[in-house]
Amino acid sequence: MSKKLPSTPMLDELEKGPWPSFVTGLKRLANTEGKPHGDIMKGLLGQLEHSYQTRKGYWKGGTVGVFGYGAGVIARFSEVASQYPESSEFHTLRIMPAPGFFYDTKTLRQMCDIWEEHGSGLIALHGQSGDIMFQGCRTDQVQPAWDKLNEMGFDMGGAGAGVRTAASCVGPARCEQACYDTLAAHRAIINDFTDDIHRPSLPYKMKFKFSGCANDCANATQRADVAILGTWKDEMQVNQTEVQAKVKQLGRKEFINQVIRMCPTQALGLNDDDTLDVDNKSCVRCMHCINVCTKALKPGKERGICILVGGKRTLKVGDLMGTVVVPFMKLESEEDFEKLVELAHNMLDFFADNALEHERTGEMIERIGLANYLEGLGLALDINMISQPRTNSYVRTDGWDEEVRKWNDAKSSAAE
Amino acid sequence: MSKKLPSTPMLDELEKGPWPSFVTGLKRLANTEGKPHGDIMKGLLGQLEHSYQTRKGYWKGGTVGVFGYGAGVIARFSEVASQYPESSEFHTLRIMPAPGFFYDTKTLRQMCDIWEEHGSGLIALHGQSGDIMFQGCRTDQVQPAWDKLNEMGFDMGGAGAGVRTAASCVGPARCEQACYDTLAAHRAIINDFTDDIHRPSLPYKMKFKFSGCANDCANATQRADVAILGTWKDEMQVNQTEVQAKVKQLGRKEFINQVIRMCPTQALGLNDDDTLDVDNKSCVRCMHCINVCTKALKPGKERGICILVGGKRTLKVGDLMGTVVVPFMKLESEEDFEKLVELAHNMLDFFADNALEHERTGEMIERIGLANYLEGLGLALDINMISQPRTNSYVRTDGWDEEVRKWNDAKSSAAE
Amino acid sequence: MSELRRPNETGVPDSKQFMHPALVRNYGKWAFHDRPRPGVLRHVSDTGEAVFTVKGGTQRQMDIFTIRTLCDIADKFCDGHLRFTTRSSAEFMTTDETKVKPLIEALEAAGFPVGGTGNSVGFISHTQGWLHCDIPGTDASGVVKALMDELVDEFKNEEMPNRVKITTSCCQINCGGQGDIAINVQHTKPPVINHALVAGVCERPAVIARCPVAAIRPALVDGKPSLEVDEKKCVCCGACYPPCPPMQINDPVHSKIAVWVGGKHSSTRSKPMFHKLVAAGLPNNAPRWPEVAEVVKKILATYKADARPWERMGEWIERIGWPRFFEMTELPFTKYHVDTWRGGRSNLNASAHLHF
Amino acid sequence: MSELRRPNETGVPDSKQFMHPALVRNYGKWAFHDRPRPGVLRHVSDTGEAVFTVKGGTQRQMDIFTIRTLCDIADKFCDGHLRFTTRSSAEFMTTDETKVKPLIEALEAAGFPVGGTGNSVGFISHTQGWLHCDIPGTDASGVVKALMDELVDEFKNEEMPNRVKITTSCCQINCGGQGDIAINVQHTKPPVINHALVAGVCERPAVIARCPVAAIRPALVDGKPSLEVDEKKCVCCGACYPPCPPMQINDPVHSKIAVWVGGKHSSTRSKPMFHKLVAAGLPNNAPRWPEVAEVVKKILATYKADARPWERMGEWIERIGWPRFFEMTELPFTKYHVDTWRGGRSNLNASAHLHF
Ligand code: SRM
Ligand code: SRM
Ligand code: SRM
Ligand code: SRM
Ligand code: SF4
Ligand code: SF4
Ligand code: SF4
Ligand code: SF4
Ligand code: SF4
Ligand code: SF4
Ligand code: SF4
Ligand code: SF4
Repeated sequence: MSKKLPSTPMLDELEKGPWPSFVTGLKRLANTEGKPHGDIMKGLLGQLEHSYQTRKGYWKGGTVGVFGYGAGVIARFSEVASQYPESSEFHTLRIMPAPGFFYDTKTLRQMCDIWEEHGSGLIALHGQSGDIMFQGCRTDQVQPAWDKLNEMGFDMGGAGAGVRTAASCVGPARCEQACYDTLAAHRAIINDFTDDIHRPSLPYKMKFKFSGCANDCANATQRADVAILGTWKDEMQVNQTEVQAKVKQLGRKEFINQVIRMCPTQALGLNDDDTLDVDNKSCVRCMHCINVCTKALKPGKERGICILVGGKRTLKVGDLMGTVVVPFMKLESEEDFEKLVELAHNMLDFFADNALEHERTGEMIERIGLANYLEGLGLALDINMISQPRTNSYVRTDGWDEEVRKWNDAKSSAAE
Repeated sequence: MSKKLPSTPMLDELEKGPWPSFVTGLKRLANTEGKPHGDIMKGLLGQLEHSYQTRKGYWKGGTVGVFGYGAGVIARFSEVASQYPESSEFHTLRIMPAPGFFYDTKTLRQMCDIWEEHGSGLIALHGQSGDIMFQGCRTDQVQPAWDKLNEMGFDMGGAGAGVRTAASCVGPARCEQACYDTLAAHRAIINDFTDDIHRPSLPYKMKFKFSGCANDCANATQRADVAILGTWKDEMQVNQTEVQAKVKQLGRKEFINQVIRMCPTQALGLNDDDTLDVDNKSCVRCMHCINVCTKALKPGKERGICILVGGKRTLKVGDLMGTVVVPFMKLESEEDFEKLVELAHNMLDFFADNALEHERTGEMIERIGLANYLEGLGLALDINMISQPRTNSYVRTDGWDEEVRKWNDAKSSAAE
Repeated sequence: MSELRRPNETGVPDSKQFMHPALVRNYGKWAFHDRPRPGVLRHVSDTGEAVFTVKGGTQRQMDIFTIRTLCDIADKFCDGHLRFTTRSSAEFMTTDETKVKPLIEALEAAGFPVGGTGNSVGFISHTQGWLHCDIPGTDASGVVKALMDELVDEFKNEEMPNRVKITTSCCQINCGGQGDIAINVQHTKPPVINHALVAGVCERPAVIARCPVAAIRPALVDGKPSLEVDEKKCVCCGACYPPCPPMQINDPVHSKIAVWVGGKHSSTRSKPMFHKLVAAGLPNNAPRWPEVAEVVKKILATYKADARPWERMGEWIERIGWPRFFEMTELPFTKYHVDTWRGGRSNLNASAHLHF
Repeated sequence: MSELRRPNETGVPDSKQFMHPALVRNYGKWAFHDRPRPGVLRHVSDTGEAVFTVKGGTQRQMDIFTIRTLCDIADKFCDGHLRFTTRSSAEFMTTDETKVKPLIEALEAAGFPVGGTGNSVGFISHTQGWLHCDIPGTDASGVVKALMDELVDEFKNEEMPNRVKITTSCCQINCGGQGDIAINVQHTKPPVINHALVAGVCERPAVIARCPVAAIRPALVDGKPSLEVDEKKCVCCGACYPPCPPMQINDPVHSKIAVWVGGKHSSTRSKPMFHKLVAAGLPNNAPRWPEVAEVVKKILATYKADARPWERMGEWIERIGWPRFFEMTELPFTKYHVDTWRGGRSNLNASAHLHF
């Protein structure tokens, strides 16, 4: 009854070699009888082989959605549908996993079953933004597949000019470096933004990412409009006995090379008794020494988050890194979390009101100036926001005294 | 006969305190009877006090020169000449000293005598560009003063849109760090450019500065369009016995702090026997460790210059540092010097042909791109010219293969 | 047609319900970790309890059979729990040290290489390519598979100076982001405009606004409204293509592959860095991109041999200097490496710091 | 009138004719140096010969009597030779160690402080000011004298972490250049145009071209060609004033003094750095500028107490961080400190590196 597997000499080359082969997976799906994905995948393999042969892609976009939402399905229609009609519609459903990408096998198997029934059987774990991508769905199957996934307790991810699916590092679930609860923060923010995820109406996309420390395992700094990173304010915790053990283990010269010499701000000295001399005022919380000496060193106890805003890829202006707009904020109590969510909303509103069409937050700030952004958000100017003060005199400073007054007021009210 | 010393209550405040007072000097000149500077300086003190009282300057420019030259005299006419007629004309003659600012007292005394006769008696040693500034001359005395100074063997310095007076560090005359003969290079270049100094006809000014090493005691990097700095190519010279002595002197921890930890590229390691482990491939010839250990360390033996182009102050674009256009060039033989002078001429010609009105070399390069500048000068592209390759993909690279060929050709011809 | 169901707008579920119970127990209480062997982490909590994590590489774009196999393994060794990393590796957690070895064997028997921890080469971050995207110049899955085949030993062992994060991207938009090594499509010719289609599908002002160098102008072609590109200005970025498919930027020959190095998101030691162009003009040589693999392997081998412990790719190069990087990797250096974009002057060497 | 004399276009003379013979003898042969005491250098050559240099501070703008006094000293102790440094200090060289002490005494007796070597505060680089320039907002000689009076002990001793290079500039053109501390005029109001004069003296297109923010437009005022300034755009830089004196930028009240720190030309350790704004709005308070002196002294005292050996001002601040610099110096931080000029974004903190 069913179609023949197309000849795929080029793709077959990708079945060789030790790494798990997606081609083998596609063929496995194509070769399965009695499921819709058998035919879909035969078509898909044909079109993909055609791409390999001609070195061109053959998908075009379109609009496909689910009832009640304005985004979350990436529609794909084939430009070579006449040759490969079985995969002429090959849409992706973006579904948000639990923060930190945790699963039990029951959940995963259930997802597989749904996708076996309604889709191509191909699932990407995960997309670069953090979605589960159910890839390859006919238009008429989108709604039923979605209904079942939604019933399981999962919701649609972002696409288009709205808030996007977030990502977070494993955080306190399995990492001693986590300075705040990445998973809880992720959930608090995203679940307060479902409307902006599902009904995008911003000038352009907006991404949040959550990393528990400066190691940034969630790639937040450059890949999120709003990056929330863990840090600490007091002194790092030092176990000098473990330091001495580490010096012994590496040898003195190597310890100097790998720890003392690599600290970016020369905050570390090695005492003659092989204990560590930490200048916490110079330390920039970069994590390096802590990474090397996992047993001897730890972040301090006064922990919280810093927020960087404006990271993005390259379009129009070149890549941008996020830059600091909140150097430190506690994130422990419920009120702390509420404050964070409120701040995120202010960021979104300001972005919605002030960004130009197809302009990301970082570009907007570059255009209007950081000071105006902070003022718009009611955030206090802080010296940690700059890497250095201005290096040129091209600025009109006749409001100097007024600004000095503001600074002094802020300082004295902080001291109270 | 002569005028009364004006009352200068504000200036008098500057006679107090331990540092030598220019006001006392001005008064000394004003109080001297029988010399032209007596009256000139009374007027000058009056006008200067007026400036202090009103917080405004009262000089305007104009055109005054010497026969045969188009620049070198900075003309100053007073806007308050009616009140202070004696100093109504107060021009400055810029005269170039010997490279390195060397004098014998005979020469200096002779200069003083000339200026006593023809000028105000005020001499600045030296201007920021490196000139002897004979300050305060009536228009009719400019030519006679100049004639005598010129007869002494000194020549006029630069002003306006031409080549400017150069400056060089003391170099091999009294510094062990000098990697080339700064004084000879200074003289070779400047004396080949006298026409461009004296008859300025460039789009804007052009400055050369000469420092014998990366310490840059002549401030070349930012304050010269063409900065010539000494460096070396082979391994630095290490006297391990002196290293050990230095470790003993400072103490181990302090030696690590001041030497090992401060090397910008982590090129140094301290061996367990207190000798130094130098990774010359990582060393960037920054001079730091050599500065600290003057007896133990020295630049290598294969010495020469690197050339940075484009330094300038702030106008229009903000300050620019010079950037490398020649990473290394020997400067020993006569041919080496000729090559350097020729290169300097090419730089000038390219600048004259390509810069816009009132555009410095650095701004021009920023506008046209470094690659075009190098091509215009026939200089080979070198990786030391960049701090890092491009970080964005906005470039049309269809000439890639051709450029690769050029690079490979250059490499293989260098290897021959 | 039956009535449509309203969505439950629930957002993301709570992770704890899916987490291995030992992680829930020790949530936020971790004391330190070490790595008993490549591919295995041991996290010890303040309570003394230890959790072992075994990490297996996947192909990310997985068929349901593959996912079910992973589930079988998790059921057998990990009480039915697993997670995925931000780089699509599967992590299996257990408190029982004796299960580690059989778990590794089970994964490898099922074809999942165990590794990717510590100073290894992690799985390559993945984009869509010809499989799904509407604008790709190459295939992400194919490039990743071809490269991982070559790099599998570096995944399985921890022999690099520090973690190596590789990314691929099938167009210059670069959904893969910054990486120690980034392998991205680089177009080398301006788009060829299909004038017949412009009028129909293209919102012209939007496309014109998208161009970073203002190279696109409205034009009348054969009496119909279309666009034209100033080929002198065009930087071949392809940004006009997504909003206007008739701006055909993809080309089987002229869409090349470029390799970038030294990107980094972490603020560890150095501040985060953008990746830098090192090689371009590599052919888009499906199905196995041998020229790309060769460059990547050369860079990795050089880094491995020369960098010091804990130096990320970009940090290593900053120390040894770009001249030495190009010398050791034998890559050619061209004028295209010199930054010409806004503020590019800041990538020139404004110092007497020189590497010889 | 007598015939005019043609110049001898000789360029710069050979330095060796003026040099102390010991320098000529050991030219290029120096082995090392040290500093027996502040203000004194000892350079030893490969031949073993030692030359002692004693360094004295001057006022730069010297009357001939002062210069003759320097000559007298050079004649007495140094065989009639002396030189000036790139910072206008006078250097006296001798091979005779026994002359060092009397030489120092002679200099100090004549009013020239001895010092300025090594890790001291050197003489302040000097510009023209009201004494001679046609565009100054303040007086350079006065500011320098007032400050050196305050800093003379730091000139005479070597108690700073590293050399301190201070510069002053009497307008924003800043002929004094970059410095560890730079004290520069900063205008705070747009120029007031004297329309009556524009038509007569001003080449209008040239002035318009000079403005960095294109704030100047041609205008007709009272029927005569003049200029107008867009006060919203104007950054009060004063660049229009030299080519067009009717653009009156100088103001007794609104031309203020700003203090900048952390500039450096040397490539020693760190790459050369631009100085950074730290204080502005200081009154142009002639004749002794006490408010400026206070800020400068506070910065120096903080640097002296906190920086480590060999750290230049800018390097010290990079290590301890700007937050701590402002905290310790008690200087206020304002939105004006945040760079808004081209590429200013690169001065924002694009990392999780934080100082607390
Ligand atoms: C699916 C995914 C790649 C993947 O295989 O993982 C992806 C795929 C696309 N990205 Fe992306 N991006 C994906 C993560 C990213 C990331 C990484 C991240 O989020 O951490 C980035 C860089 C970070 C950033 O946001 O800047 C990224 C930067 C872009 C951009 C450039 C934005 C810019 O300002 O420069 C575009 C272009 C656009 O938005 O117009 C883009 C556009 C696209 C489009 C929609 C192309 C288009 O215009 O049609 C792609 C749809 C492909 C498809 O068929 O599904 N994608 N994209 C990732 C989303 C999966 C998920 O939801 O989990
Ligand atoms: C005299 C001197 C200051 C001093 O007291 O030492 C000086 C004085 C003037 N400088 Fe300067 N500059 C002097 C060294 C410098 C330096 C330092 C250097 O050369 O190392 C710089 C910074 C480096 C540079 O070249 O960029 C400097 C950057 C400027 C600029 C800004 C150029 C720019 O591109 O940003 C101008 C404005 C201009 O050229 O239009 C300028 C213009 C002026 C003018 C001509 C102002 C004017 O437009 O009328 C001043 C004449 C004052 C006078 O009455 O004598 N002066 N000027 C220095 C020259 C003395 C000498 O010949 O030895
Ligand atoms: C599992 C994972 C987080 C997650 O939620 O999924 C993770 C987990 C850990 N990371 Fe990470 N990182 C993970 C992605 C990342 C990423 C993002 C990425 O891979 O795309 C980064 C930033 C990359 C960048 O800079 O562009 C990242 C930068 C780090 C660093 C900083 C490295 C550096 O020196 O720059 C450390 C510190 C270290 O190596 O000790 C780190 C350390 C760790 C530690 C040791 C933290 C801990 O104490 O548990 C974890 C063990 C990793 C291991 O396998 O050896 N992790 N880590 C991610 C594994 C990805 C993978 O499968 O390969
Ligand atoms: C005499 C002079 C050169 C000249 O031709 O006139 C000079 C002479 C020496 N300099 Fe310098 N420097 C001189 C101006 C400079 C300048 C320019 C300036 O002052 O405007 C700089 C660059 C400033 C900058 O970065 O903006 C300069 C940056 C250095 C450095 C690098 C300091 C650093 O760590 O950044 C050294 C190395 C050191 O300190 O050992 C140095 C070292 C030296 C040594 C030790 C070199 C040697 O081995 O003889 C000399 C002894 C200086 C002393 O007095 O302790 N010299 N030196 C200049 C004295 C100026 C003065 O009177 O104060
Ligand atoms: S970002 Fe920090 S807290 Fe999060 S997983 Fe990585 S090392 Fe742990
Ligand atoms: S965390 Fe980073 S900055 Fe702080 S002491 Fe350790 S290595 Fe240095
Ligand atoms: S620049 Fe170098 S060679 Fe010249 S005086 Fe300074 S330290 Fe000596
Ligand atoms: S000269 Fe500078 S870069 Fe070279 S080893 Fe010494 S401190 Fe390091
Ligand atoms: S990198 Fe480009 S082609 Fe690849 S998925 Fe992203 S947008 Fe599509
Ligand atoms: S490819 Fe890029 S630069 Fe060229 S026209 Fe399109 S958007 Fe503009
Ligand atoms: S800084 Fe300004 S006012 Fe002072 S000398 Fe230079 S140009 Fe004249
Ligand atoms: S002061 Fe500067 S910014 Fe203002 S008008 Fe004049 S040149 Fe333009």
